[in-house]
Amino acid sequence: MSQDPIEKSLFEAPPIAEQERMIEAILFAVAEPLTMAEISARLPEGCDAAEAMVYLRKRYEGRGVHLVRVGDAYAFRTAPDLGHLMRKETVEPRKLSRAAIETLAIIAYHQPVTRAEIEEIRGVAVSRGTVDLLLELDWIRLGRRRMTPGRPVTFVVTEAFLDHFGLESARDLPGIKELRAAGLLDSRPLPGQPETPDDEDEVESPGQTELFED
Amino acid sequence: MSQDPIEKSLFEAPPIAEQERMIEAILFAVAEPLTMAEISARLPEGCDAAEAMVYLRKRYEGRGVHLVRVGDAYAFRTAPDLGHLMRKETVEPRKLSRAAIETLAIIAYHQPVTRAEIEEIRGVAVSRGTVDLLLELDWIRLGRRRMTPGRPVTFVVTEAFLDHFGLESARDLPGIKELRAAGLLDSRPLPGQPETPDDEDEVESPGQTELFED
Amino acid sequence: MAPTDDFEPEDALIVDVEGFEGPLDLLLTLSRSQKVDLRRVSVLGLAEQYLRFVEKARALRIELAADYLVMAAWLAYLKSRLLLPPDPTEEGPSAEDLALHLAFQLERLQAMREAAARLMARDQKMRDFFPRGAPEALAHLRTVQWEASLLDLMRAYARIRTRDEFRPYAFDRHNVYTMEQALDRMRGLIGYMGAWADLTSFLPEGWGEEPSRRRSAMAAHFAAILEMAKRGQVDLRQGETFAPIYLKRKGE
Repeated sequence: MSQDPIEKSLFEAPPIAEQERMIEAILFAVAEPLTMAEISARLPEGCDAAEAMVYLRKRYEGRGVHLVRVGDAYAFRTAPDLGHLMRKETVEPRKLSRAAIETLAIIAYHQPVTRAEIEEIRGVAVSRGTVDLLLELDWIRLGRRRMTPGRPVTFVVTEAFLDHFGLESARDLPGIKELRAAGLLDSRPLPGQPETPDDEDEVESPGQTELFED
Repeated sequence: MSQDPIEKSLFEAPPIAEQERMIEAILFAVAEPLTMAEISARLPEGCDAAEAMVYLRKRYEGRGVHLVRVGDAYAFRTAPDLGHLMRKETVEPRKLSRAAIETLAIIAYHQPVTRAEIEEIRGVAVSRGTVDLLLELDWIRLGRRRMTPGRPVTFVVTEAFLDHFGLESARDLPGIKELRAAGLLDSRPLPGQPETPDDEDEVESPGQTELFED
Repeated sequence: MAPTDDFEPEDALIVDVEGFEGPLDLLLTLSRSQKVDLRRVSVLGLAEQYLRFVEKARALRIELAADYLVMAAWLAYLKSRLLLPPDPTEEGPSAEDLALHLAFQLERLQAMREAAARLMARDQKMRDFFPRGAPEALAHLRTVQWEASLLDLMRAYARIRTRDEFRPYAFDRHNVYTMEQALDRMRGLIGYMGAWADLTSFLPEGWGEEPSRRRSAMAAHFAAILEMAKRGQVDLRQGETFAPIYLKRKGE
């Protein structure tokens, strides 16, 4: 299928240093993170992208440009301490409402989380606009449906979210370990109420159907 | 390095290794090649961009990405020997749709044939996409216009078609009799009809004469 | 319960009610005046502060959203239960459990607020760190190779021809005159009928020349007049086999 001239080395993968160069070239060329599979697909047969990646990441440690991991993907990014040099390139981040920021944080820390759970935590209804905005920014997406009555949809954060905030994974969210240890990421129902009191009415609520029909 | 201690304290220029990092980050993040003056303008006071650039270029020698000079400016570029990695060509085999293969078959067997005739034989309308695909594949082309009212265009098969299907001419296509002998056409004649309803009497049939009078 | 100096900020809060993101947010703000760890917040004190807030809002004729009033009702209930000695006959969670849960909710909301702030304080793309400014296109050239063999072609053609030969038998309506048609026709004509008339003279125009059409029309009309004779509408007469058939309206 692949018509690379390098294909001649079918039985002889290039030396690891050469593989490193190749990954360097590929990752330098793109703005978006690439998964190991996407990188491997561009390398000649027999390459060990994972191994070469280890060397490459090490090579860029402490440099002006870093090789960062974003979820399952990799990308070159300028070192955060040098951001001030790129003032002209800076894009003023979109001003997010308090509701949007809190909703985003709740989704990131509690994911997968249903709309009812977000509302339970914030003590206020989540407006459709808030969810739409976060979806539009590609910072959240729909996760798997919760296997509770009504099978409500859940929200999770995306790779673009991780990329934007320079996170390797959602596990690296600031303070997430402490919050979990303190039990603050638990879903604790109101005493005297069934385990999942919200999921049921969630589907019934107009906001939900409005948002997720079609 | 060339700075004496007094100058250093005056402007507090970062160490040369740090200047190198800075240039690296700037050239990575900025969309266009930058001149030395433009780079200097982004660096803190007292930096020696030219010197740091020498180190930085050396650092990228032989790497997957080179720091190249473009006129008066500098930019990162993929190493020329790795350009092929930026292109990935895949060939995707796909079966011709039933409509396309039938249309093609009719054109091959009945050429020159008009669109209306193809539709008459297939019993369904021929979509524009189907004809376009066959034209694009260079398996059919426009033949002479039929000298009938409206002067409809006709379709004929091409050399490329004959080449693809390993035929010397369209006349080499097996006739109905041969198709039946090959088990491809296992219809029994309708009661009361002659035993050999092959190409010959086909031409006699009203549909056929109607189709092929010029 | 609450220190007296709480009244000042509460008044300020009332003016600013629009700024709250729901009753929990308001409670969280009120709890700050207690200046204690949220785990040790006095829920009773908080409930009283909240209820006072709602009363003041009412006094100032400030419209409060329904959820603020629902919370007020719930806090009033909680307050009464916290103040009264526990009723052993009452079912469900204890007032302390409910108070603890409210404290948990407040602590959790506060924690998420802080987490959100820490998240937003992180280095952000296009502000603190940057992707490649001049990305090169990673081209993915996908060429579709259409596959069709000579066998496919022949099969396709055979399929079309087979379809032709097995075309379902279509009744040739053009050359067939049905008995129903003939019956309708004869019923209309019978009123004008005088003396004995030859059946062939009743054949419709265009059905007397071409043999197959003539046969069909004759058969249909013959069947029709037999039917009419059976119903007693006409009399029929024929001199001998194959001789012309005559008919006449009954009773003439």
